[in-house]
Parts: sequence; C-alpha cells; structure tokens
Amino acid sequence: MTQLQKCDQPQVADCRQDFPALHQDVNAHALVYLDSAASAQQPTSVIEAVADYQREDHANVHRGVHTLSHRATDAYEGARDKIQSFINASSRSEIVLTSGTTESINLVAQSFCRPRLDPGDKILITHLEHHSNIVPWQIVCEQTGAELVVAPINTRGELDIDAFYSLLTDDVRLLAIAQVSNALGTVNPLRDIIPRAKSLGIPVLVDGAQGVPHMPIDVQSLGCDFYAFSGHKMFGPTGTGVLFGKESLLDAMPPYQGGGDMILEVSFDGTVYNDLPYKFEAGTPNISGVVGLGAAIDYLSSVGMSRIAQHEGQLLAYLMQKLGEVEGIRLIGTAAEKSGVQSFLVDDIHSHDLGTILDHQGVAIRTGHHCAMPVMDFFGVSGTARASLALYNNAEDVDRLVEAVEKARQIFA
Amino acid sequence: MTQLQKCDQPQVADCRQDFPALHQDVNAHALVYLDSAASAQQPTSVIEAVADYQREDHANVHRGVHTLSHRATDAYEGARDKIQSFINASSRSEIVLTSGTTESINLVAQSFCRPRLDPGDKILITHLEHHSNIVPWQIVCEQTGAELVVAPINTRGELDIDAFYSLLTDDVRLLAIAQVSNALGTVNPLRDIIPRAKSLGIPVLVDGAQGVPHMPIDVQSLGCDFYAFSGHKMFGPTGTGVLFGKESLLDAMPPYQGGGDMILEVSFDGTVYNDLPYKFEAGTPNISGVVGLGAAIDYLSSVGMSRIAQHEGQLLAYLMQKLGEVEGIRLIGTAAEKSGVQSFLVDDIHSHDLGTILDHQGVAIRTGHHCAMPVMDFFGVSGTARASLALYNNAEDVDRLVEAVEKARQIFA
Amino acid sequence: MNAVDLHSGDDLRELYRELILDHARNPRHFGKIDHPTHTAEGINPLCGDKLRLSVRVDRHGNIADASFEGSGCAISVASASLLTDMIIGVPVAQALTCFDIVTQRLTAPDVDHERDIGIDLSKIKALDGVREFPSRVKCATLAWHALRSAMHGQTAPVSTE
Amino acid sequence: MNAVDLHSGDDLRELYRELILDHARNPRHFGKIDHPTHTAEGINPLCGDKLRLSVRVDRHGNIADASFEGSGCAISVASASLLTDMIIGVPVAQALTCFDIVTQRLTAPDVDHERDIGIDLSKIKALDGVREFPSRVKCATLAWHALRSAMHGQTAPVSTE
Ligand SMILES: Cc1ncc(COP(=O)(O)O)c(C=O)c1O
Ligand SMILES: Cc1ncc(COP(=O)(O)O)c(C=O)c1O
Repeated sequence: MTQLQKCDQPQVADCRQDFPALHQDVNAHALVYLDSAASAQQPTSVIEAVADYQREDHANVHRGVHTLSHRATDAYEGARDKIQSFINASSRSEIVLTSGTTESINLVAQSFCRPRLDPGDKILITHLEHHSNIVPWQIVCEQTGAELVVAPINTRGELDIDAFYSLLTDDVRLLAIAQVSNALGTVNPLRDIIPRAKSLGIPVLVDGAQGVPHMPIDVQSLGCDFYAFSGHKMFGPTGTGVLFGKESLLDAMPPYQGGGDMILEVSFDGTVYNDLPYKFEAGTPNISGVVGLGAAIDYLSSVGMSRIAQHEGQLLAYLMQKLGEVEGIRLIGTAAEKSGVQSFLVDDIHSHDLGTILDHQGVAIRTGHHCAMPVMDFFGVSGTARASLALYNNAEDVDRLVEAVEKARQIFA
Repeated sequence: MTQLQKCDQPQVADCRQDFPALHQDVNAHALVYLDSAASAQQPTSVIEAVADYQREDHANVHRGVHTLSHRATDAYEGARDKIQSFINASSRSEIVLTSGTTESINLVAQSFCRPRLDPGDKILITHLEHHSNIVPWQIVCEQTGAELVVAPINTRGELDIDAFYSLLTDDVRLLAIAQVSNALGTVNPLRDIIPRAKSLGIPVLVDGAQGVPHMPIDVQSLGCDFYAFSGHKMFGPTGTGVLFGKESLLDAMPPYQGGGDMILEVSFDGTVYNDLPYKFEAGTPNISGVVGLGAAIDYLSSVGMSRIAQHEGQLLAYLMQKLGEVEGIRLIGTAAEKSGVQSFLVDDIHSHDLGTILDHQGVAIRTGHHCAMPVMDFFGVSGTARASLALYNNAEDVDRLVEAVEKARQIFA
Repeated sequence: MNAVDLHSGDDLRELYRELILDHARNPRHFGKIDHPTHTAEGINPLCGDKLRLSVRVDRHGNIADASFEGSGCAISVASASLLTDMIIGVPVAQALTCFDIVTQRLTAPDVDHERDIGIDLSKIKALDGVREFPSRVKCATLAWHALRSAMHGQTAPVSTE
Repeated sequence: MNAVDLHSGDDLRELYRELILDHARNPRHFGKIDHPTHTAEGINPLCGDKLRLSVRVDRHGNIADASFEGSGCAISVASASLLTDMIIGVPVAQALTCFDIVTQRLTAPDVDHERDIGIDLSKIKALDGVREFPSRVKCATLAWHALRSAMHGQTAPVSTE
C-alpha cells in the first residue's frame, strides 16, 4: 500500500472513477484492465459527448444551411482545432481526420510514397514495428519495386542505433518509425533520429499510436513530417484517427480517396479538389466519433499529459519490479527508455493459457503476437502475455496481476 | 388531416417518438427534419447500444482472450451477421465493413478495377451519380488510361434507357450505378439493367446509399456483384459502411489497405493475408459504430422494410402534390419511379436564402449541389432545395415545409 | 448546444431588408469594367456563391471603377453590389479600412463601428441583420474578402469556408 | 451482457485437469510418421496455435498410424495428443464420427454423447472443462477439424477463427 500511494498522484488516480467500464466484475472479480495498448476505455464525458451529439446536434456536416448541420459542423471542426492544439500543429490544414492509425499510414504510403518511388529506392522501418507500419510499406514496395529496409533491434528490444544510422542513407525515401513499440514498450530516440534523417533530406513518418495517449506531443518540436495516431487508444471512439502532415507535403500529394466533400467542383471534364485538409477527407466523416475524440482530448488536457506520463512511469517501474520477482518469469522488452507496456512469459505456460487463467480472475491482459510478429520471431516466441498501462491503472492492478500469475503457476505446477 | 391519417400506418408513424433529436425546438419552432438523405437521425436504441457497449463491453476485437475482448468480438461479428441477413448475402465473408459508401466504392475502384484496367477499357456510370460514385472512377481512369463513360438522363431525371443500353458494350469493365439518386430521388431500373449487364459479362456495382434505408434489399435477387452503403443514412452511426462483394470476386482481389487484422502472418520475407472478409479490414475497426449499426438493423427489421417503403411512398406522393401546388415552384426530379426525395426551386429565390428562411421556422432541408454537381449542371442550376423523407416523417412535416416555403415567397415578394 | 434561439419573428425581415432585396434583384455595377488593374474570385462552397470582383485603380491610388460578376444568394449579391457602390471613387487604403469595419461590424457587434474614415458607411448598416444569422456572415463578407485579396494581388480564389 | 459469471473457483482445475496437463507436457504421437496418406494443417489465429496432423490409412480403411507436429496452447496440444491416441487402429468412418461427437460434446452439452460407436471415448471427457470456457472450444477442436479436413483431402489449412 505504500507503493500504491507513491504511484498515484491524487489527480491521476482519481481518474479511475470517470471510467464506467472499469467498475464491473468479470468472472466474479473486480475487473483489472491491463489491455489499454490494444484499446483504451472511455471516460463518461466521452460516452456522453457522443450520445448527446446524437440526441441533439446530429446532421451531415459542411454543406448544410440548417441549424443542426451548423451545430454538427461546429462540433466536428471544433474537434479538429482541439487536435491541432493538442499536438501543437501549426495549422488546422495539417490535421487530416482518418479512421485510425492504419488508414493514416496507408494514406501516406499510397498518396505520398507510391507516386515518387522507383525501383532501387528504399523505405526504412525498424524491426519493432506494428503490422500497420509494415504491411502498407510492403504493399507499396511491391507496387513500385522499391525496397523495404528493416533496422535491427537488440535483445533488450532497443533499436540498434549504429546499425540504424548506417541504414539511414540518402536513397531512403521515407523513414517510418514507431514512437513507442506496442509489443515491448520501447521508446525510440526520436529526438536524435529525426534531426539526423532531416539533415539527409529524408521525410519521417512517426507512428504515434502508442505515444499520444501517454506523453505530451509537439509535432513541431519533434520535427517529423507525418504523425499518425488512433482515437480509440487515447480514450476516444474507435473509427477515428489522425494524420498530421506538413502542409507543404500534403499540398503536393494527390487525394487518397475520391468522393463527396474532398472536391470543390466535379464535372465529367474534370474535377477540382478541395483545400487541405478536406482534400483527404472523402465522404461523410465519422462525425460522432470525432466529437468523442474532441471530448477525449478535453479530458486528457484536464488531467495533464505530463502528469499522466509521470504516473505511468512510476507505475511501470512498479510493474517491472513486481513481475520480475515472480519465479519462472521472463520479461520481454527491457529497454532503458520505456513506456507503460510489459511483455512476459511464465515458465512454459502458453500465453493463451495464461490469458485464460488471468481472465478467470478478472485480470484482462493481451496475449499473442500483438500485431508485431517480427518482434515475436526476433525473440523466438510465438507470442507473449502483455500488460499495458493507462492513466486509470494503479498499483493494486499490478498486485492483482502478480497474484493471478502466481495462481497460473500453481495450476501448471 | 385526412391526408395525415392516410399517410401514417400506425406502426411507422409511431416510430417518430423513438428519435430523441426530433423532439426539440429549433429557432423556437418544433423541428421538422427533412434532411435524412444527407444523414439520418438515430433511435434511442442505437444511441444506447453504442453507449452501453462503451460502458460495459469495450475492448479490441479478434485477438483477445479476455472477457471484454470476447464480448466486443461477439458484438462486432454479430453485427456482421445481422447485416448479412438484412441484405440477404449468401455468406458473412461477403460483408466487408468499411467507413462508409465512399470508402466501399474506392475499395472497389482500387482493388478490383485498378489492376485489371487497360487503356481503352471503360467504366460506365450515369449522369445521376453522387460524387462518391464519380470521383473514384475518374481517379482510377486517370491512373490506368481507362475511359469513364456517362449514360445520359432525361428532363424528368430518369436514365435514358436506350442510350444507356447502347453504352453497355463489352469493353465496359464495370457498371457503377446508384440504386436511388440522392439529388432527385430517381429509382433506377436495376431489375432490368443488372441482368442485361451480367449477360454481357459486365460486373455491376450498386451504390445503395439511398436504397438500403428505404426499401427491402436482397443482393442475391438483385444479382449485383458489389453493393455499397453507409450506416449513417440508415439510422446508424457515422464512420460505418458496408461493401457487399461476391466471394469469388473479393477472393481474387488484392487487399486495399495493409495493417493489423488483415494478415495471417507477417514477416519481412513476405506476408500472408487473412481470409475474407478480414483481408479487407486493416486496423482496428469502428467497433462501437458497427455495434450501433447492428442495433439500427434490429430497429429497421422490427419496423419492417416493406412497411417503411409503403409509408414513405405515400408521403412522397403527398409531398409532391403539396409542393406542386405552391405558386412559382419548380420541381426538379419527376421520375416515374421515385424514392422519398424531392428537389425544388422557388421563384428566383436562391436556395441558400430559402434554406435560411426555412431553418428560421424550424424546417431543416438541404440546399446546394447535394454532391451531385453534374445533375445540377444538367438542369442548369447551381443548386436546389431538397426535402428528403425517412420513416419518422409524416404529413404534418410536409405541411410545415409548405407553409415555410410560402413565408419565403412573401419575404421575397 | 440545444439552447433555443429566441429569434423574434422580425429577424428574417431584418436580414432581408428592402435595401438588400433591391440590391440582390438589381445589383449595381454588375458585369465587366474596362482595363481592370486588380481582380479576385471569391468562393463560398457552402452555398455555391462564386463572385469575380474587378477593380481599376488610377495612378493616384483611387478606385476609379469596380464591378462584379457571378452568382450567389441574395446576401452575397447584395453585399457585393453595396461594396462596389461604396468603393468607387475612394482611395485604396480607405477601401481596405472599409473591409476591416464591415467584417468587424458583422462579427463583433460590440466594437465601436462609427469611426469616421470619410466614406459613407450608412448603407453598410443594411447588412446588420446578418448578425443574427452567423451562418450567413460568410455570404455577407465574401465580396469584401475578394476585395482584399484583389488588392493584395493574390491570384488563388479566396474561399470563406 | 454484463452478467457476472459465477464460475466456481474449480472451473480452472476442471479445464486444466491432470490428464490435460499431462498430455500437454508429454504429447503422445508428437512428430512425424512414415508415409502419411493424409495430412492437414490447423491454425487458430486467435492464439497462434498451428498444428500439422498426419495420418496413414491402410488398405482396409483403418487408421494405421497418426501423429502431429506444431505448437499451441495446453488445450490444443492435449486435444491433439488425445486425438492421435484415440484414432489409431480405428476405421476412418468411426474416426469421423468421433469428430461429430467431440464437437457436439463441447458445444452442445445437452446432447446424448453416450452413443456407442465402438471407440473408447472416456478420455475425451477430460476436455469437458472447456465447456465453461467458450473461447477455448476452438483450441480443443482444432486438431479434430484438421482430422476432418485431412480425411476430406483438403489442402488449404483449416482455421478455427
Ligand atoms: C447516392 C449516394 N452515394 C454515395 C454517398 C456517399 O455516402 P458517404 O458520404 O456516407 O460515404 C451518398 C451520401 O452522401 C449518396 O447519397
Ligand atoms: C504502434 C501501433 N501502430 C499502429 C497501430 C494500429 O492502430 P489501429 O489499429 O488503431 O489502426 C497500433 C495499434 O494496434 C499500434 O500499437
């Protein structure tokens, strides 16, 4: 309990009560939710913002003169403004609303890279990436004859920085790199890497899916050209996401999808595309979802991202310490710089069995490959158990996890 | 008032009370919502299904062993089953969940058409189409050198069927056609057209955005190869949509986007894509939205699509009669076969002014080009006022519209 | 967000005053002028308004002539018509001050708009009814934005959306 | 959907019975056999289970030998091990009846499973604990699905997701 008090700053620990999903029993035990890296729970304010929007303000956006359409447009575009200031983009034109990180990355692969890749050109990624930051590049490389180059990692799950720099050559047409590995929690040294890439004229896409929910983000000081993230990992709705892109790059890119809203004029002789960011937002957007994302940003801002980072950092230390003390455990992902994710293996218990036993005790973790099969291959495992933290977790959650793991060990003893 | 009773079957008229957004005052008048073709309101059951899901069952789908992840997966995949039976697809593999009609059509343009189009090949559409069923084809034609052929319409807003058949030649690689025109309400004679196209071996995509909310749909008896629609027009959430595609065609298509969930195995040597429909669902889907869409389908099924079609048909007749009686009005879109949409012009009042005056009286209509600029060009107007009906509208709504139009005429007299 | 707007029934009459309807029906200076020195296009995608403003500035920096073409709603056409009426014969600098005054007047009604800049602003008051219709402010200011962009020599169309 | 499952604390012990853990730790017939006549792969993407089942059917239509390779969770490995144990020496038709019985037993517990088909089904009861864990049924039936697809000569891997 002393640990509990140490970990929880009053303001951050209090947040837990704002999340209705956390206050339920699962298999007759109070739920311990340690799967936020897969998808986070929502505070009441987000759930209600979406429901209120639907009850009172819904209509299609952008093209309507009636009151509901104005309210919907104001709510939707107001959320864009919130996103802009949350990540400190220099203009709202740089905030393209997508359905998630995956679509954001595919958009860059197809609209930015595909037209400018030739055989022999390279896309550089790392061995740490999520499938969503691998497969879009495999596809565009196959389409264009470009080559996908993968920077290696070491046994702690860190980028091998020397090897990385030796691969960062001037035939690289894009560096696509995670801010935080979802499987291992590794935080990549973007403050060093991005300036180096930029000095070689290499555009940089940052997969921020696991960054933005957990630390303050400033895309201008990061210096990246693209930054992709998902609403559902930052306590907002599924089906929402963002692609931040520098205006000059977005401007020069062809649209990704065609349809309503992304045009100024359509005729069969030719079509004039709309201004940024609308050029990349074809069709009716996820209005209610984006309204919810705006509410999630309000919520995060009220708690404070630095505070959240500090809370999670302390809790991660506690998690790693406590898990490390369990006999027969192997921690996977022990980088010096980490965010609140810990993968592990227990004895020779298959992670799926472990997941079932933990779930039976009300402890929700993720098991399997975490959409990062190359990471699994690297560590020679088919999958891991993974506990991931968010602002609403506390030391008691960690204690419950460790207890549940001990029980699994007894069953398999 | 006799008309009112005639129009409303008890069951359908009663639905109105299920839609909270309809029970509000706008500009000090009870709201009359005649903009459902742009986006429909949601019944309480949909709003609550989404909120309940978030309060109790949310987690990421497909890859989790814990209880919430199972509940989320069951809810999400359960909605797919509902969609399958709602449109009578023969297999759940044929139901690809997208972000909306626009994405569904872009998916077909890029994954189905792009690899198989050569210069000289043709894509056939009609002059009635929504921008979302025009621009994706313009883009893919530009990418491949294929030609976009446009079948003409007549002054009632009907497809010129002879001209259409003369354009339906065997160098057409896809026919993409709306079931119902969103600007004019015209219902295209798909029962004649599709068999004719199929007899020539031409694949057919139906843009069902304005069909599925208003009439029973059976994709097998329609005989189309692809059928695209949006959740938000059928009383479900924004950010959801469906692409029905015949299994044999979907099977042969490359994936549209790369990422999590659409793969079976990822390695840097090569990636094995997942089975249908998952191959086309990269990344975390719009889980809560799809849950809401499932609830919308339950709602529609409980009311009954045939009943809805009948109710709206009667109401449309009343709307056309009443509007037609207004002096100085010009009805745009007077096809013999119509669904519940009526575009019109009043004297020389610009539609934006008309929209403002109606809104001031609580009557919400859409004004402008309705994402169908070629239709506007055909009728030589920059835009129209458009009233569109849904199951919750009644004769009183029509009367209020007509009153409000009369007031506009007075102001501009 | 669901507050009931208690518009008086006369709001619409305020918006569509006689002067506005008159200018909308019979726009002044509609068409082309000879030898324009500055032109700009204004687009309001929301309602499809599209205006092209042409101005001829003489060597003294005065606006010798002005006109507009295009189509739009009553508010944007009337506003363009009023604009051309007002700026002809006025120094460019003063016309741009007009821009400031008009946009402020329509969006920030508390500011003191009665600054004397030597132009007759009385007609501009005809647009005051727009204040109650925030969605129409873009229509009312479209021509003014086009004026500013013409004077600043911009070539891309300005859009108020 | 938020009903509390009142699992007794022994559910886990039921799932991971001694017999199951024993077969999971020491799978029988693990490896390759000579001259298999039928093989099939089973994949459960949910937990990454991947099994390859090999069977040799003799000219009398009896299963002369069977084995499996691959990796998976305790339930799927134990189930595969039990399967190979059970089907060796049994006519193909009976083995396929076994498939029906096992899948029914795990998914529809009310059915009468005690049909006598001339195979000792007692070991199969070790899997009964899975019934309380619907998410694990796929693991328990994976090898059985592979058996069926091997017998039907399918070549694509079967997936239980
Ligand atoms: C006929 C038609 N097709 C396509 C669309 C595009 O739908 P969405 O904007 O939901 O993608 C619409 C709706 O605006 C429509 O009415
Ligand atoms: C690092 C990383 N990148 C990308 C993604 C993909 O995000 P989404 O599934 O929301 O598109 C995820 C989440 O699964 C992730 O953790």
